[in-house]
Amino acid sequence: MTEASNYTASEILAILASRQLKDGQVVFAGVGTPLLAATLAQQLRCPGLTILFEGGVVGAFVEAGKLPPSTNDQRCTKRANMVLGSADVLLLLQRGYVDIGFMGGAQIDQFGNLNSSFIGDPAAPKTRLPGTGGGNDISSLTNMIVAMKHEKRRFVEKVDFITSPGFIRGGNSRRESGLPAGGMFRVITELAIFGFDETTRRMRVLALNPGVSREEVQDNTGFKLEFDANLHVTEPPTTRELQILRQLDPERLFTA
Amino acid sequence: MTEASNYTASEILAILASRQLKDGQVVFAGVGTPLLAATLAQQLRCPGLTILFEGGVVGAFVEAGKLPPSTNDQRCTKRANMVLGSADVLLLLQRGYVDIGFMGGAQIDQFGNLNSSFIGDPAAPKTRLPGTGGGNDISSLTNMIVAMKHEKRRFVEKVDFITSPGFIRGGNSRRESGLPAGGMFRVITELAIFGFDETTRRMRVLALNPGVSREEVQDNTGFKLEFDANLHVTEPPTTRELQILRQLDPERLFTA
Amino acid sequence: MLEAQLEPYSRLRENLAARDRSLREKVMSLEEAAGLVQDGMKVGIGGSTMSRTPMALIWEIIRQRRQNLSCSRCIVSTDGDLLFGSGVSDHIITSWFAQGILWGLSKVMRHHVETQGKRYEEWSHMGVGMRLRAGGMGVPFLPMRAMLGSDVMRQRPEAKPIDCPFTGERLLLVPALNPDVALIHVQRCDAYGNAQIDGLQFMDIDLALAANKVILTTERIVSNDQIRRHPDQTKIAFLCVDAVVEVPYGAAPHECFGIYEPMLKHMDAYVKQVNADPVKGMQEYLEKYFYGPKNWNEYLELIGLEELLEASQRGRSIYND
Amino acid sequence: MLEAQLEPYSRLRENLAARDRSLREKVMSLEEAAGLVQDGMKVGIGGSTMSRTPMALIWEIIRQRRQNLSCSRCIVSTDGDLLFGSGVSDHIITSWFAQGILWGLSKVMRHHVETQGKRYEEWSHMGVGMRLRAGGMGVPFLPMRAMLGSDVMRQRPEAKPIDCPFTGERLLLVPALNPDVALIHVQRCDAYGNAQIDGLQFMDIDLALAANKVILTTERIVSNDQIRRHPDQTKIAFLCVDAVVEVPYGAAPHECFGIYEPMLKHMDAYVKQVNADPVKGMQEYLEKYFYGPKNWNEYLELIGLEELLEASQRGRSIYND
Repeated sequence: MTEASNYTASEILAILASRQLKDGQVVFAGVGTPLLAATLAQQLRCPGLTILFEGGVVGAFVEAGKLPPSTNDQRCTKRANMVLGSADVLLLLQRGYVDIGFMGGAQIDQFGNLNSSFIGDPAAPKTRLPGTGGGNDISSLTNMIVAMKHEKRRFVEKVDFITSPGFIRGGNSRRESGLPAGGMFRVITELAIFGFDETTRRMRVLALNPGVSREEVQDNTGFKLEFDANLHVTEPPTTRELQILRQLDPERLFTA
Repeated sequence: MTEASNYTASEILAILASRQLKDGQVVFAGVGTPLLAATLAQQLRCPGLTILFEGGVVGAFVEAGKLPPSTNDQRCTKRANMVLGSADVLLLLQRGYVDIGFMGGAQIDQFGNLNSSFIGDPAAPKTRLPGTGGGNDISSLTNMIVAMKHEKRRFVEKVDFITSPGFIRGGNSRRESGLPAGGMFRVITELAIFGFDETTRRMRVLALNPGVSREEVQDNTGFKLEFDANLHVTEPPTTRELQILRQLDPERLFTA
Repeated sequence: MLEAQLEPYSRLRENLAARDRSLREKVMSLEEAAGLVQDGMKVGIGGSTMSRTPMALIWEIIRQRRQNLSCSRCIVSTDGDLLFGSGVSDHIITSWFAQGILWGLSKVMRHHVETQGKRYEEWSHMGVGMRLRAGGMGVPFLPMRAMLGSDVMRQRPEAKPIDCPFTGERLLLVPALNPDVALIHVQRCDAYGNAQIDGLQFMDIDLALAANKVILTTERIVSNDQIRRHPDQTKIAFLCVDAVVEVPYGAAPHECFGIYEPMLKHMDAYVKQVNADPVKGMQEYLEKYFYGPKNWNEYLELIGLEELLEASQRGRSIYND
Repeated sequence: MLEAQLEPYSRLRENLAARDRSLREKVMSLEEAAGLVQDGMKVGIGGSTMSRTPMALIWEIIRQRRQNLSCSRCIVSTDGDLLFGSGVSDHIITSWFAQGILWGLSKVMRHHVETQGKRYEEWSHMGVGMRLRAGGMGVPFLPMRAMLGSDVMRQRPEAKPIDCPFTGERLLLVPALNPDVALIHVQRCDAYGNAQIDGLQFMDIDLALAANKVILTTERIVSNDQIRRHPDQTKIAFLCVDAVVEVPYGAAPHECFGIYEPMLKHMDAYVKQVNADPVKGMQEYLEKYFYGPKNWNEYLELIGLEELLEASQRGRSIYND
């Protein structure tokens, strides 16, 4: 594989996120980077990847250059295997048909809880964000991969509001809250790849992106990070990955 | 209208039952006499009668000479307005979309409870009958018309087993059992038409079929009957009713 | 709050018993149909995000200056902006509320929620779905396994966490949602209201069953014969429907599966204008596109023939091989 | 009994996680597919009464002399006779059990239930439906408003009447039914198991979602391309399906919507024979039609070409104007 040298932060985010998926998995993907990354994986390495969308799509094959503006648009359904009601596609998560939920995030904390509802006090918010959509359902019911921008204000010790539950307060608190299945699996940013400690359920750095230092990751994070004993550096994007990604999103809707 | 003079017990049963329906009603009909009677009403007097079948049919128009062998056969769907899942058509009853449930019966008691499950002690039955089908659901959730053969062993003081609830033990016992809606409205037999007392909820004779005496009805009934103060004699079948009925069932599947 | 939300079964049954559910023609004008929506009603909106939004009905309701509507929809897009911005609604129940992923946050929603005291009542997407499904089934609640442990649940005392009486597992019971009236846009239906829906159905089938009244707009009215040739393609039964209005491009500038995609030029311009000034920008938009036109076709003319044709070309392409 | 019926959520999830849900070909022979059904399993049967009965699978399971199957189906017809009469099943969960309305009581069912200790476990039709729907939704129960007050409920301690925590109304909670394996016959599907179902769906969609394994028989296998041209016509998704078998006339002598109606001459003769002597009549029927033939086509030959053609003519007539 030839290494690519020129890529945007959004591009490496999409490429590294796509590498987390395995052929044969069933993936519930949100719009934007997750949809793009899942489609990239499907075209590049995982022909048997099953992609589900919240609008009610099972087994999607999104066309290059025709990215849907949301997962509720007809473009999501072109040459899909099945279209069904949107409550019903969410029930597939509840029944257990889905291996991975794959979402973006606005704000995350050390236990992988996501906030997309309120900045500031929810009773008198500084900013009312758009809300959960299917995010709460997906993160409650399956294993999660989150792809998001890495900024200090987005990586906080405790989110202002738990919209989509990660490990809640760590330890067994997720299970004790009535969520016996799933949980945060990976967080991918333009700086690093994160997992979660098996016991404490705190976020830890598994790998650094090419050219990124431990300090840079910590400086951009609002809580104290742990680094995995086997910390390594991720392989950079290949020219092939970048080429297909750019074919998928020629208008740079999601990779500007 | 010309009065017909020659008809079988099944025929007068179907004709009198069909007269109970009103144009514009939504009727959930069982196979056999109910299906036949509802279709007769639809063709004769009630073009806007909506017929539902347990197999999942909404707005059925059964073809003359092509009676379905059950309400789960494709014939029920020919030129229907909608076909849906069978749990979903039953849920229309629960939601309240249906005015009348229209069934046959094997055994009925003074409170209009129907038994189609066991003859004798249910723990060691003399006869295991076919069971409820949708009968329990229909009679639990809407107003009922029952068309059945009049025999002493079928009209009993207390059914061996309540498969499809009428007024349970009379009075308010139906409502107190958790069934606030519906209840037994009419019972039609080849001898008479029955209603139920508003307070006691006991069966009473509203009208005698042509040529039938009070004594004949009482003699064929296993409990003491009350007769309505306005007891009258039903108009006999007309030649027109009989003609259309015979066109519907030329093979005498249900009117032998 | 709970009592306002959950209709007792007896009232649901009475409402239904009083509706004329017979097989009858119910075609009327957009004005008449919108007139069925009364001040203060609970209004359920079909489609999702920018898809099959019953925009013509919303447009006419706003023109008729309805007030205090409590609206619900699985995912809200610019329809929510317009309902808040025009003053017809002060309460929206949904799982997601912005103009669309492409444009970030809605300044209109933010303005009305952060400073004007309007309520955006947030449930998870499945939460909205299970509430409508319960409403359509005629039961007061359904159990689900999401929202638990989150602040979304903590903000919703209307939902009850329980220990399952069978398994002891933690479950969330969400209350039925039975809108007073549902607004649904479909590709085709007959004069009685038997509707076919192509492609994504979203929660429209549950919504139609749950509501106490249903208004359909449709791209075209077809014969009952055509419907009855394929009864397994009927998605909404005539007996749930109270009004039918034929409105071509009735979801514009949003999409209608297989007929037109979203009109993104119009949407882009809209978002730029209202996010620049959620009050004045919105007022000007409403004057020009909502209050100004004499009828729906004049509104479509303002969007422009070129954009309509281009959106239609993209819309039909879903059926290209 | 309760524990045997209700699978804990953790086990449901484990079962699903272990299934290969990827987009892969899963076409196999009738023999192989029936081999997935093991002694003692809970078997969910698709279709209803005499319609879309997965008869070829039942035929092969009986030939393979499986034992102690616990079978469930919304309404049971001659399939139930054969499952009891052949000895493969000793427990049938359903709402109605005879050969068909046309023939009155089933002497076979009566014999096995009244004198042989086999169990016919009766639920209301909606009760069966809600149990499968709960199973398909991944919740341990659903609430309903029927069965209350009846002896059908009194015989089913597995269901729990409750006072609604929202309204105080009386409701019945019915436990989820998650069969170990579902047998479903469809008009067409692709090699991955994406299935289209024409006409009456019965409870097959819930059943496919509820079961821990799904075997499809199909009148014909079509390309994945054909399926993907109309994804909104897919009723069962490939990811629920574990085996696909092409078996023309796979529901014979019952009906398959739009393809053939029931083969009533064969059915009449069958009913006469087994009701005359539920033991010997059934044994002779099984010998001749089930154990005797070398393969399914030989069974069809015994039914006879004339009856197949005549049933097909009636079957297709549903599409005539």
